[in-house]
Amino acid sequence: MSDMPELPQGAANDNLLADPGEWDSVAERRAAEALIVDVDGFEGPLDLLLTLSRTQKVDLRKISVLRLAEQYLAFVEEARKLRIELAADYLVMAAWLAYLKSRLLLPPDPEEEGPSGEELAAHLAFQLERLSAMRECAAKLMARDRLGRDRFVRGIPEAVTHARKVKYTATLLDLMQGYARIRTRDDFRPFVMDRDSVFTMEQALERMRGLIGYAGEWTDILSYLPEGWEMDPKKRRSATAATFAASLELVKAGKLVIRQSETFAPIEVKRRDDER
Amino acid sequence: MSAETDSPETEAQKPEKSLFQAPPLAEQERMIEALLFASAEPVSIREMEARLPHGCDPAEALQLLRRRYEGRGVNVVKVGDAWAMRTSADLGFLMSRETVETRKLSRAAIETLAIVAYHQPVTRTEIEEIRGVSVNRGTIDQLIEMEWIKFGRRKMTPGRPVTFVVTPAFLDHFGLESARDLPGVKELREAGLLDNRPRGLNLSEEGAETPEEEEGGLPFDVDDQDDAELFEDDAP
Amino acid sequence: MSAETDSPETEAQKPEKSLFQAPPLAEQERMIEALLFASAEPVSIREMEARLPHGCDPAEALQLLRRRYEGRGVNVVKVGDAWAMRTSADLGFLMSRETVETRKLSRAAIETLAIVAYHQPVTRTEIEEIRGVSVNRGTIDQLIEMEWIKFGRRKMTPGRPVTFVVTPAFLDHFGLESARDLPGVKELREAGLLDNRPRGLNLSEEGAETPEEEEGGLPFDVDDQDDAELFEDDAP
Repeated sequence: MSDMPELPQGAANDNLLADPGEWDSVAERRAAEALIVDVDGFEGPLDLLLTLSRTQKVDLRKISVLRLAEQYLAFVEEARKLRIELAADYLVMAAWLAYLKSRLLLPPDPEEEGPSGEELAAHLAFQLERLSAMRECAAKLMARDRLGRDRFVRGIPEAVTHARKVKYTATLLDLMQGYARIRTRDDFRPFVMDRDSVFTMEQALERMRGLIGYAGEWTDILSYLPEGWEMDPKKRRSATAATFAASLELVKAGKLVIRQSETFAPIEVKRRDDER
Repeated sequence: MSAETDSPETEAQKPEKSLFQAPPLAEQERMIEALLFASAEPVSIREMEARLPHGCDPAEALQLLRRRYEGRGVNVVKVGDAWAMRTSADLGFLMSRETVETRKLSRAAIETLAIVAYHQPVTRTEIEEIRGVSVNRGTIDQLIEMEWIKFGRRKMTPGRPVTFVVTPAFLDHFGLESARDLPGVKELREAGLLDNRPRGLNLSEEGAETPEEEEGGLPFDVDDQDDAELFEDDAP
Repeated sequence: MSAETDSPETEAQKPEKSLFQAPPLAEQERMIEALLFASAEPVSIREMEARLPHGCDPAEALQLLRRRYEGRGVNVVKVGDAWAMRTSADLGFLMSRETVETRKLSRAAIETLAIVAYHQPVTRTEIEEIRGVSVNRGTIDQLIEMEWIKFGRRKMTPGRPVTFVVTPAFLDHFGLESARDLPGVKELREAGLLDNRPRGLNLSEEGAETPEEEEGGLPFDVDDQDDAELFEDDAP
């Protein structure tokens, strides 16, 4: 309840503005001005309308929207006289209420579409009632027994400790396979490594086909070994064998001639020139 | 909250005692008593289930416990889907030392809060329509920061505006089991005051919901397009 | 259990009423209950006196309260010379949420464990030689922590390195009478348990070992003669 601020000012003006024509007494006049000067205290035109509507002292459902419109317009007129600048939305509302007033006073135009003046008025009354209801609700809400004021939480909460335990597990099968993997690794590794150091005959053929065109002179086949394969013994062995085999293939195909002067002497190849 | 099962091989194991049989109801009641007592925050049934031995029925034990604490200095209260223990409101005067000074809320904030509570899920435009003024960004922020309101689901209307709803912390703070228990909510609904327009009055097409669509609209529509944009990215 | 004669007059006793007359004892008990619940610290009798309406007898009401909570999930306990409410000690397990995850042992750990099992007692250097990669300190620690391996006797070789052996818990877990029951490589092969894929293809499988370790590894040519030599005298 204490959190609900009172309605701004206006309370004193209850009777005022009821009929602008009757603003005679200085006191009333002053009060009316107070309402205007405090216009900042209103939460917009609807709030002002709600305050004005209270002057009718009737249930909001029975309010005379026409009269309310007149009250509002009088208020704006008064503000203008006092050279008080009203925010745009107050003026927009004034324009709309002037329109509503004319709709309410003039006989309905059957040609015109959209809601009738009565419907618009009913909607405005509904909005005022709804806003008023929400205000009451807000006050009721704030007046409830509130946590930290009327009701209290546990003063020494005990935190839930969250322990996560990881349990590792393995089966005998995992163990044995793991061991087998290690112990048999050597059986397979040479094979794996051979793959790395094998120069196939296909590779050698490919390489020599590209090079034999230049082999006009006798050349040691070792010079055809791929780069980087001469140093590592395993690789050199494989590359030599592959190159030799490829040379024989090329001789067979009639592309090369091959010779070896004696056992273990360098094997030499040369392009086969038909015009030889 | 519940970080038990994060990987397929992971299995959460409950205390062994309970693997085969749930403890007796009286014992379950004790356990829930301890759980609720220890926590400053409301504890959901789901969390109780996770923490209690397998096979427990928190709902039943809770009813026992609630009855046990009726009229006591501390009560068992329901907050949304969760439960908590709170001191009895009539003893608040004893707790001057524990009193928490809540930030004084502006009138706009209080009204906005009430509108969110009574009209939820509600868009910002709807709040503005009800109050007849534009809602200050700071007002919403403040309420969100206090954890009294939060973003709800988007409305299925053009622009898919975000909505606001009240939080469990709101319910807890105001001692409400649910938003249905808001004071006077039933009367308001019956009176049609939670509707968008007066009953039996059809200002525009049927089912039009947001004020933007209202053709004979009243001049309170504060420019809304911006809002939709503003909040678009803030949704969680 | 729930048929206690607890609720006294539940009507709220406002402080004003009690200016001249202390509230009934049952009401005092409620007050102390709320105080102890909400207070952030244990509350002394003296403080209770100060906070309760004039004329109250906290000591007596406290005894009532204490008795009321006997055997409950929450108890009234003395802390120094002040009083507090605490969850019952036997329900402590509710306050710690323990989740147990079961995870498969890493490949590195399994291999290390296997080497220890087949070659025990074995030094770390020997494990590394057999695995062909350096052994992470964490792997050994993990296996020790799991109580599957433990330190054995020191080797009578230069530097007197420590050795590792498997534990009874290991034998228990794997259902072995002794480590000697483990099948040999030949038997494994006959049983079709050998993984015949080249090792290189397996590497990515379980993310067992970091590549750096593999690369920085030892040469792979440890053969069985060495083992025989090394292990000769140390068989358990």
